[in-house]
Amino acid sequence: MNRRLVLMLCVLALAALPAFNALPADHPLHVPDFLVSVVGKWICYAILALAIDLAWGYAGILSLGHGAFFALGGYAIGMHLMRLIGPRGVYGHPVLPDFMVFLGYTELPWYWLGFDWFAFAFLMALVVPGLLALVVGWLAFRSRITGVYLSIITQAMTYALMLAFFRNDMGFGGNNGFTDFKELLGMPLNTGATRAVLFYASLVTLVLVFWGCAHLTQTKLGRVLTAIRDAESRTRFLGYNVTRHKLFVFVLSAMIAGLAGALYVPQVGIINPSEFSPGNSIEAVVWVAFGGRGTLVGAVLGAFSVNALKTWLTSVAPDLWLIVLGLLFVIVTLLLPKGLIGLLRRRGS
Amino acid sequence: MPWLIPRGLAAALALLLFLSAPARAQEYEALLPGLAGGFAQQAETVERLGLLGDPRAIPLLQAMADARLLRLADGSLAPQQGATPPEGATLIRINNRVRGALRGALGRLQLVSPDPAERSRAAEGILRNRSAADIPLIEAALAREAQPPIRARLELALGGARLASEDVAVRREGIAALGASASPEARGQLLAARAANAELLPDIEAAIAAIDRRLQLRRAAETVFQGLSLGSVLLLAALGLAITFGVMGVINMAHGEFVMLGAYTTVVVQELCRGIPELAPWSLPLAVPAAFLVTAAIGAAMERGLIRHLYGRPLETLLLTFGVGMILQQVVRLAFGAQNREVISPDWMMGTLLLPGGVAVTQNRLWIILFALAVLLACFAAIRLTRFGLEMRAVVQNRRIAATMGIRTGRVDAMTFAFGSGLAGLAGVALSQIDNVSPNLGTGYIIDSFMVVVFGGVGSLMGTLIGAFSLGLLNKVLEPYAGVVLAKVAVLVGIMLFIQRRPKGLFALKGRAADQ
Amino acid sequence: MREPSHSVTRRGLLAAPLAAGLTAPLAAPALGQQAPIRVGVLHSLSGTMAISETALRDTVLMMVEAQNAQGGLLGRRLEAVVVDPASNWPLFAEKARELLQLSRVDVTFGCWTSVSRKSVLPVFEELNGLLFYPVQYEGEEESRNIFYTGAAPNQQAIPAVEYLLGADGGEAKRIALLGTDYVYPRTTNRILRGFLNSKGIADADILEEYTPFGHSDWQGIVARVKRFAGEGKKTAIVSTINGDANVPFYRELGNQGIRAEDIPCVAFSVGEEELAGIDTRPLVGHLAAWNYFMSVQSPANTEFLTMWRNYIRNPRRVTNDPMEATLIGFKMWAQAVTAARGTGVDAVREALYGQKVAAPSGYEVEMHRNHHLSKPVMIGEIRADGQFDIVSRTPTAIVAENWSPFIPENANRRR
Amino acid sequence: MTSQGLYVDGVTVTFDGFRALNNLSLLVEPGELRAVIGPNGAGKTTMMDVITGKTRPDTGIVRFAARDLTKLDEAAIATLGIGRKFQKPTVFDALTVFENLELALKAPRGPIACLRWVLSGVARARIEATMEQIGLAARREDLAGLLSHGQRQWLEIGMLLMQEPELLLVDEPVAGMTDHETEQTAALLRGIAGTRSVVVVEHDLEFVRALDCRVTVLHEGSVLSEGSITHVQADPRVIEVYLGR
Repeated sequence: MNRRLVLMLCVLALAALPAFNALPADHPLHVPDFLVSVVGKWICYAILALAIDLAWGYAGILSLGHGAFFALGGYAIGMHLMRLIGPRGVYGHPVLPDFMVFLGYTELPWYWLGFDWFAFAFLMALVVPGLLALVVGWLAFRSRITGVYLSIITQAMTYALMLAFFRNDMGFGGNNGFTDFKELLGMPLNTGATRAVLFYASLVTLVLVFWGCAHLTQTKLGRVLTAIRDAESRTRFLGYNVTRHKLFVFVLSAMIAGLAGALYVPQVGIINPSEFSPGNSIEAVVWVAFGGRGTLVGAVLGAFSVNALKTWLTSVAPDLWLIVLGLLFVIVTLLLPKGLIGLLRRRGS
Repeated sequence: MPWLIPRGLAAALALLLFLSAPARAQEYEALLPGLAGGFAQQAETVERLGLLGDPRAIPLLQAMADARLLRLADGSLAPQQGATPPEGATLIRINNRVRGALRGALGRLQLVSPDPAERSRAAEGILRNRSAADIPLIEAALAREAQPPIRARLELALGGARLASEDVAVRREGIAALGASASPEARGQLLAARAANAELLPDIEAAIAAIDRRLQLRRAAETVFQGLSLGSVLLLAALGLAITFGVMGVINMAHGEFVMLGAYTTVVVQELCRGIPELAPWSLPLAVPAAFLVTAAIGAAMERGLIRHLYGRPLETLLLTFGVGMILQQVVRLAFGAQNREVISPDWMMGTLLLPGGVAVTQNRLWIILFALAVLLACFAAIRLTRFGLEMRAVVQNRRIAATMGIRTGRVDAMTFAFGSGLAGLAGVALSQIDNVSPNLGTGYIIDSFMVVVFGGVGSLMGTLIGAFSLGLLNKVLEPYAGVVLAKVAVLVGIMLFIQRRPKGLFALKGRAADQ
Repeated sequence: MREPSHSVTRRGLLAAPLAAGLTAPLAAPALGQQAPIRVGVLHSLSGTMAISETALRDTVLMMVEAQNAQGGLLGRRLEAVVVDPASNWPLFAEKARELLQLSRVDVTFGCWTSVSRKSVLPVFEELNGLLFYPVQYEGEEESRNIFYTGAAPNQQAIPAVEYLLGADGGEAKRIALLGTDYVYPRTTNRILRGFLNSKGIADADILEEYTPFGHSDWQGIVARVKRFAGEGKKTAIVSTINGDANVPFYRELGNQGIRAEDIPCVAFSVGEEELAGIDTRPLVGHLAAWNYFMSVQSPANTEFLTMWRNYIRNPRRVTNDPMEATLIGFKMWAQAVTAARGTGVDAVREALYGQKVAAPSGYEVEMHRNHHLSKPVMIGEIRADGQFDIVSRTPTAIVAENWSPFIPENANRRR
Repeated sequence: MTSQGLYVDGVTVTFDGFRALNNLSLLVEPGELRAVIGPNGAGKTTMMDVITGKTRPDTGIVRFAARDLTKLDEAAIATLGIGRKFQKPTVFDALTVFENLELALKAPRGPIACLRWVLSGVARARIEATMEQIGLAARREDLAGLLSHGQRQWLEIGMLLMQEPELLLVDEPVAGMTDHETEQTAALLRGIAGTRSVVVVEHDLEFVRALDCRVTVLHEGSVLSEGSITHVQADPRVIEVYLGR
């Protein structure tokens, strides 16, 4: 009740950011665009953290490849944004994006069809990560690959995807990926108003996903997942088809990650294969561990605090930030097994 | 410089062979200034000096090729003696064109040198001249040559020279000689000769086909070597993991950074040895124990200080070691700079070795394969034959019982982890010979190493061995068809599917013990 | 060993809102006449690109220090603001926005990879910032907010290949184009293919191979090039291999016995800095094409080298082309600010056009209205000591063609 | 054979050359209570593993309710009506007593069904009744991790009951229980048998005697002897195995 109040206040505080941004630049309460876009990015990261926490904190599936689902969601929207550039590209081709023009494509590859509709692209941002999770998850869970093995397999998955997407021949722009976006749903992307809209869209999504996850963990499914996390074999002898339950939550989690990626790309204005890099996925897991896994608030808190720290440190201590952040991870895993949230709760009680 | 005696002898021989008239001595003097001219003039002068056959040119041309030829203040030319050139002297610069001419000319001039290494180089040089003028020269050299590898090269050179002859019969002989080889250069020469030899076309085609048959076999052998080489790199990178992950169950994400530290230890040892001329050639062998000890010590410290507190929580260990990896990387970057560090390869590790059948293998990779196998054997020995190995196996199988029998399990844990880390350091020494020594060195290998361990079967050194080599081979066999990236992706997907069939890897422990 | 001007920067940013919390807005102090001029430095100090970019950070800091020693600009001190975008492309955009909006920098020196430049470009255009980009690149771009001080393809790639085809270069008849799979090699090789075709070299005599970033196992590809070269025509390699992958590539080249006399390899991304990590003895004679080499003999270069050695205090650290391009950019900007009597972006932009600098390369380079420099092209052969012997250079500086005539689509380009 | 009971015939299981089960055959009628005894390593637990699908036999037939169990996984076998209690009590420590029982309650097991699951009054009443039966009603909101060893055993038996299985496999149910609790457990199991089959694996011969049922003695993976407890105890082969050779 008290906690709910705190949460609502946090959401309100976040929601106020773009409003303060709209104030004149010399107003004492003015918030610079930078902060709005950076916090918008963190919100997307928080959604990704929720996705990871749902799979790891509740069902015990530690995926080190969630960055791949995030990136796939981003690529789906990125393709839509590329299609919207239309003839405004450098080469003025009516259909093909610039990178295809200079790579000598004569027509749009088949897998680009349909992406000129926002609804289709948005759907794909959910469906493609979901399908990948379904296939990989089915293969892994069916043969009872768990724990560390699963982590390594998912890491290999994102690594393989990174290598593949780096190839220019894939038709996804290779290393440069997609940039130079112009508009989304009729709004030009480089205005404060659009930034505010995207910010609110992300915030609303975060709240909805948070609420959905909170609800899910309260249902019997949530309890089954906890049971699987703690004693998988026992759950099986109770008659639960563990493979199916894990698959369900893994696919759901991948789709949430894809959603986060879809919101992220229009805000940062670029998507490229390095989003698939295994380091990114591990980092996202670290946010969750840092904030406190197994609690949704912890995941969100972790995503915000680690990224805020990173943004700050990369400017204040460009040479030392990796060391500081690394030390922090070591200390948290060693001394705060329940993460920041565990520390806060201990303080509170 | 031990120039004089053997070279003098060679010079005398050459003089006997080619110097027919004293007038040539004058021509020699007249040519010399051309060596200091523009590149085109230099190349022409070098060529003419080679044809002239005056042995006095040898030291000058050699110095020129080694970028040691000086033009002194008085305009005369002399090789540089000592570290710094004398006052007023300028170094004579050359380019590739001149360098090529130099090799050919030196080939002509040194073909009768008493030093086999020099003759071998000369044969290599004359091989590329492809001039009919060389035919008598090569024939004379062949007549007195006893060493088979040099003879083979000379025969090839003779074939090439004959191919350039005016006489059709001689050319036919040349084609036959080239066709008897398994040399890509000979094949190239034949291909190039097709246009000018319409009447000999059937001979040429037959010769090319014969070479192709031999080359095909050789190519297969080379692919196998490449696969083994990649496999040995994977093996080295994965062995440490096979210990820390396979035996102890610790996921060390900083494993790549230990490899990197091993490579940096190599750099440091090399720097230390640089001051001591007797040690300098041995810096790499010296780096092997040094890297092992350094990384093992850091590993032991990390185990005692951090990892020990997290046993039984593998996923937390993963995150912790990820943090440690970040720190190590940045500390090295601050201490050594972000730039690549140079590691000098000892001479015995450079160049190519020709195996029987003409299969060319690069020396450094051959050494790394041998090194990897030696490290693996040492691992087997350490685990099977030493007290430490026995205690380690005991602790792995049943910690409590081992403890009750008086084994200090904490110490064994530390030593096991140190051992695994030390192995990573050894991998670093080897990788410093083929890859960048930069703070990012380790990141490229971590995933591949995990895949090898998982594929081979956790906890089995044999599995790691087979896993590493089969992945290496598979990669190299697929590479020509699928390209580098897709081959790698295909192998990764293949492993994922394989793990699905055999979740415990190739060499899995079975039965009840495996369920825990 | 680390540079002193850093601490100033940190204090300035400690006051940034992030320290105070997420929502605290920044009350930006009004920049008075005495406030320092801020110079943003946007180079990766960690991650994969740190290897190349840290030296550029040092170069900018060196220039700032030197300018301050001369009394700053317009009577104002210069202050460098260093951030670490960590080789992460979205982070580049974020940091660019931070530099422009929070730190209010007047100019930024930064980026190495094309993708990082593409990532920050919209930010600089939206906020009307000023970026100097110091690395040779594929062209096909022109932003009014970016000044490109590195080479366009016609200032590096084409002269280098021309050299290979000429008598001094060995009259190559077949070309192997090896590159890392990203946009710079792809575009450059496309331009080169067009150029080679125009010189009568057929597609059958061109081999094009791409490898991923950081590729370390070159056995197969080098063997394939050897085979390609063994077809009876003089062959040369044109390498657009990037960064880390070069060391293992050159090692393999040396070990497989590919000598420069037989198959010369000319590289566009290998300079003194990259060679510092390689034992160059087996590589003598292989080539690189740049607009500057450390071995250039010129008064401006002597000054540059002295300044660099005094600053970095390590006699073994080298200079290279992107560092020279950074230096040129900085000098031009300083001249333009003086000419414009202010740091306003629009005024400085106008003042930059036509600015001339006596570059360390020994030539006078000029900023043109296409935002690119005219630059000399030099071909260097690798020496055993890791430096280059300059074997060919253009008589004058060449004007950049950032829109290559060898890319037919450029005809339809929107202007 | 019978269409409803458990039918095991000629089952062999080997681990790395070691024969854990050797041509084992067993028949349990519907409603029968059966005790299985045998020395360590006789194959008792492996037999349970084979029946519940944890281990696949190399050869042999395992059938229950006319279904071939060797083709099914653990979950499907459990859904078919075979419940298992482990030797070491395994309950879900992070869930409350009530939630543990709720999870075991016979109900649709799919993820969507679980997501939409609403506890009905009837189900709640059943859980309440079972909590009374196993004496844990007072601790309904406590986490199972906080229970004592005996309480965990009872909770697990409770969970087994919630599953409403046709066949119960019970592995050493009275380990760590007081005499009184042991008696109660025996009575409980006897009560359950009759409506469903129960197979009890046990060391404690007193307890087996209290069960008063047919006894199967396993040795080296196959059946050594079968019959009433008195019959079995008189069997010279059993005596030899138990008292040493």
